[in-house]
Amino acid sequence: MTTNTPLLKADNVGIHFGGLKALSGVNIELNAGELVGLIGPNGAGKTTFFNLLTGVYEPTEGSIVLGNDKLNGLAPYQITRKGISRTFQNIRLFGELSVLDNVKVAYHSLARHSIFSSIFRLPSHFSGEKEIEEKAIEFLKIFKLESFMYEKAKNLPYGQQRRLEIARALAAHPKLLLLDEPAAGMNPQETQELMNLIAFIRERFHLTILLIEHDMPLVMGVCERIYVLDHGQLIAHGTPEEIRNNPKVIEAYLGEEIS
Amino acid sequence: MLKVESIDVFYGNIQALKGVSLEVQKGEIVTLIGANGAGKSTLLKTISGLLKPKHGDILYEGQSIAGKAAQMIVKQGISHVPEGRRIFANMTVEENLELGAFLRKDKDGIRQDFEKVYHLFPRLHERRKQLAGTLSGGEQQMLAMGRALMARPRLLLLDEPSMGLAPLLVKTIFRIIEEINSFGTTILLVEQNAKMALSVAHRAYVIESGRVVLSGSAEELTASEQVKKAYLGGH
Amino acid sequence: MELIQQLVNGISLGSIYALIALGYTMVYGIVRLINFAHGDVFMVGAFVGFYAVTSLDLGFFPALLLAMIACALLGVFIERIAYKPLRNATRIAALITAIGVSLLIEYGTIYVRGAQPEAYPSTLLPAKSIEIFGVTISSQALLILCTSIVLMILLQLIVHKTKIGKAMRAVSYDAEAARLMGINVDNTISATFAIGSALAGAAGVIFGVYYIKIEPLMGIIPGLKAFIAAVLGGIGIIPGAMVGGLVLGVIESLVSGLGYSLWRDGVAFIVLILILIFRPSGLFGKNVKEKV
Amino acid sequence: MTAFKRINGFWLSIVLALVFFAVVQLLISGGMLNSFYINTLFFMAINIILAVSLHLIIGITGQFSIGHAGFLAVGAYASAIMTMKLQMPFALALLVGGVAAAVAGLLIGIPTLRLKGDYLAIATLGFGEIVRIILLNVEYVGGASGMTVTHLTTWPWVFFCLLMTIIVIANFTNSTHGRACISIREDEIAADSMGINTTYYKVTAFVIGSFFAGIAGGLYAHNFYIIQPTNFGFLKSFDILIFVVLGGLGSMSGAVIAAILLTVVSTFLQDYPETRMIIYSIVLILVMLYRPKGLLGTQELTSFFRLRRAVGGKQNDNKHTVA
Repeated sequence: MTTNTPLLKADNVGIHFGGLKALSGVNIELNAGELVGLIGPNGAGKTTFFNLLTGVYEPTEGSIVLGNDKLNGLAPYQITRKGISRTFQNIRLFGELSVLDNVKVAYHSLARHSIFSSIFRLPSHFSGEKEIEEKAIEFLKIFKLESFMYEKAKNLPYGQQRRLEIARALAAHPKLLLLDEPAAGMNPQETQELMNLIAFIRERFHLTILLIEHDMPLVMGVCERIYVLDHGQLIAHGTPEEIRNNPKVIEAYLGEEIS
Repeated sequence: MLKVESIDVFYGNIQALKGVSLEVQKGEIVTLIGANGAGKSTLLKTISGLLKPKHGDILYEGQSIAGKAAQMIVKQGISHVPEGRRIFANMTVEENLELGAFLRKDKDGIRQDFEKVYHLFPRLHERRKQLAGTLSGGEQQMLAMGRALMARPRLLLLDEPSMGLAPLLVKTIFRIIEEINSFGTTILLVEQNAKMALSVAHRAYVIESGRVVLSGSAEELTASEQVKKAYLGGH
Repeated sequence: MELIQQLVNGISLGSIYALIALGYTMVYGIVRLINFAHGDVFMVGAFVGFYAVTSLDLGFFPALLLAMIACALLGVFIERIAYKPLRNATRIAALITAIGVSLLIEYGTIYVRGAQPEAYPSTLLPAKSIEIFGVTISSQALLILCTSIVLMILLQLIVHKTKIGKAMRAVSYDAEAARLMGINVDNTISATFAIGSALAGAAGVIFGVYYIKIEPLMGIIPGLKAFIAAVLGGIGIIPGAMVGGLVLGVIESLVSGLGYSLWRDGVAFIVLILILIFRPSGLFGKNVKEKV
Repeated sequence: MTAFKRINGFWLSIVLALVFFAVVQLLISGGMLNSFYINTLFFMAINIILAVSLHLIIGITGQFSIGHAGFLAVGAYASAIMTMKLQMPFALALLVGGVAAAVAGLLIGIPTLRLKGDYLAIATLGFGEIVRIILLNVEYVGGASGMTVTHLTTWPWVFFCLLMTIIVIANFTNSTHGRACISIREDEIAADSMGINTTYYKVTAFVIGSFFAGIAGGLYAHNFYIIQPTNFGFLKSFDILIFVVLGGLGSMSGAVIAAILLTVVSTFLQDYPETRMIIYSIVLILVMLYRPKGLLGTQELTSFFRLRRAVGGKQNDNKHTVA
């Protein structure tokens, strides 16, 4: 499964806001095709790490490399085009846009027709738009969202919104998909469906996935490897079994007893 | 003293609490443990009036307080130390404590309580003229607790007092929680740090995705495998 | 000497800006709303003062007090009717409502009393001039400056020493935590509007005494300038508004002094745009990043 | 749904528009419309151009600009200089007016569009005021007394510009580029993370909007005999803003309808300017309190017809072609 060069290499990455160190010395390597979990107590810096990977923040130390490209200092949209896309902890869909249009936005970077050709409705506009539409509909079918196609995204039920957000992220053709608490707010049945979905998209798109999740059964059940963050630092790394029995992790989660 | 009767709470469309019931007896420390996002903070916020339950009722000393304005609930003797401390960083330690006593008019009582809080947290006395934002994490937690005590609550709601603190400080904080309780203040404690919480509590509830899944005495739950499972998802 | 003269003029003008800017900054600090109508509250204050002096034969200080009270009530009224229902609405909706309220006050005033300007009686304050090192300072200017300074000190005392002031600071820092202290957030917000509007009312009377001519649209430009002053000092920060007001007043006077008085307004807006681009948090503010 | 049908719908709208144009032209040349009606019609068209151009910036891209009169002024003065000082033809003057405003839009857009919400609003307001003050102080364009301008604006020009504005902005909106702009309005961070170059699209929308405001400025200037800086104060900006807000942020047809209605209302209240402003402001406040999304929200008029057609089979595709 593993190849010689990792797909993503975060080398000694850290960031501080003012005097506050939010993350420091984080080393994470992801190999192509892996599904890896990132866990840790509240405020450990997990989402901050995602924000560093996607260019929302720029790391103040260390480097992030995807394939052969260094990502430090790139704008979020450039990083997306290099092959990282994400979902958000609190769903961020384009609420007033239809489900179909949400996915079409993700296909935007594939569009080759210019603003000029759209304004004057040149043939390249029609062929370009048609291609995007066909691809987007195709995509929605894969995710069984085609029956909601013309519905506004904000009107979807919660579980479907999560599904759509994942679909939209995948439509941007990532090599690496970052999922930030996809199971938050879901009931056990929805969570089960989500797990199936994750397994399915991995298979289908040959993806590498990094998953932040609080739902431990989910993380332990699907991830091959797990990184644990606490207080902005990596405290452990290993298979689910190793993590479950790692005293440092147990301490971070369960705390220490009063002696 | 406090009785929560099958409340449902929603954030927009998402149901955060599903028919949660629990009881706190006078003089107890009751702890509520569970993983992140299980609904613990939501429950405290609902009790203190920051959120309104859609169904169900909350009785405090026999009276319904569900859906009342937060300031009314503070007045009735419930103080809430929120998650993340939420101190007023742009004000001095002393001003923060004064705000804790915002609704009180008894000047002498307030002065006594200042003494009490400073006695409980000598650090705060040393730094009373300092801006709260310049305190360390542990001191901020102390300030948040001291501020809540200034309202002279009969019931104190504590949300994750150990969050982000070094182990040594956590111990101090928990020792102080026991001390506060020994003066007669009833405490409802929300914690991720389950072992620590169980070591000071009389009784405990385990909450999982918005539902109470387990309850019992602290000893029972300490021995329970289910608690560990709730956190780490073992089989 | 000319320079110092301009400096003195600038400080007088700046203290008026500062008084208005305080209201902007306090309201913004507590409800994150640019209260566009604030400049019009200033105008109403000028008119209340004018009628108090001419119709009721009141002296300067009683007129000042009356204008402050009237404006405080107006401010609370505006907040309860127009802004409170929008507290959870989008920022754009709130901003547009504020623009609407502003227009309504301006043209409502014209509708009621006509658009014609009025002149403050020049006899309201003793008109003597003091000469210090060749700089002429009218006793009016001095009194006005003193009044402004006293009001600002008073405000500092209210904000730092009284219960309501502490509540205001608490709510503007963290409204939810303030509720947990038992603070009634709605009342605190109303109090903020009342105090801010009272200061604008005082500024209106002072403006009338100093610049004589008042008219229903007089609030627009000083209102915008005061807003610039608030942004300059770092919006939401009370000492920032004071400093911002004074700095802006001095800059404008210097520009006029250099013979570019027609560009005065332009300079203020250029200051605004430069500040927004290079230091949007203002001279005294801290940068905050949006949470993702 | 197919491209063919869309092209068809497009041509149908064009034909309808041309018929309307011809009818009005006949009425005018036949002397059946008096100058009051003609003038109102011109105003209406100019206001629609302004409303639609600002709609692209605020309604579609979500960038809260309240200094639109600044671009109107740039266009008005640039085109007036072309015709009056340089004796250029009107067509070129209009184009130069548009381009000058677009350049101004680019210059002001690049630095300020990094700002968000209120801050952007205030910066654009400041920009509008700066333009006015500059005009006030430049002797070449007459300072406070303004510039005299020949009356050159005619119905064909007005109509042609209006049609162009609507076609260009509607076509832009209904493309992947327009969707990119809407995604910025809906959630800038998510748009960014979907690979949208948000800065580029914000500036582009701003420049296109400014361009048409500049065109409107050219028409506006040559519809009068004189233009003065006072015509372009921020009350003018608010007027335009009100069209967009009342119509529904995000709805082009809403902006058009609001511009038509309010032009009629202001024409009738021409002699009672205070009453007009009072009505405006009360309506504005009430709409924000009770219908914050405006008349049509983000819906288009066409989508209502489509909904009706969709009953019993085909889904409404929510597309707004030129109507």
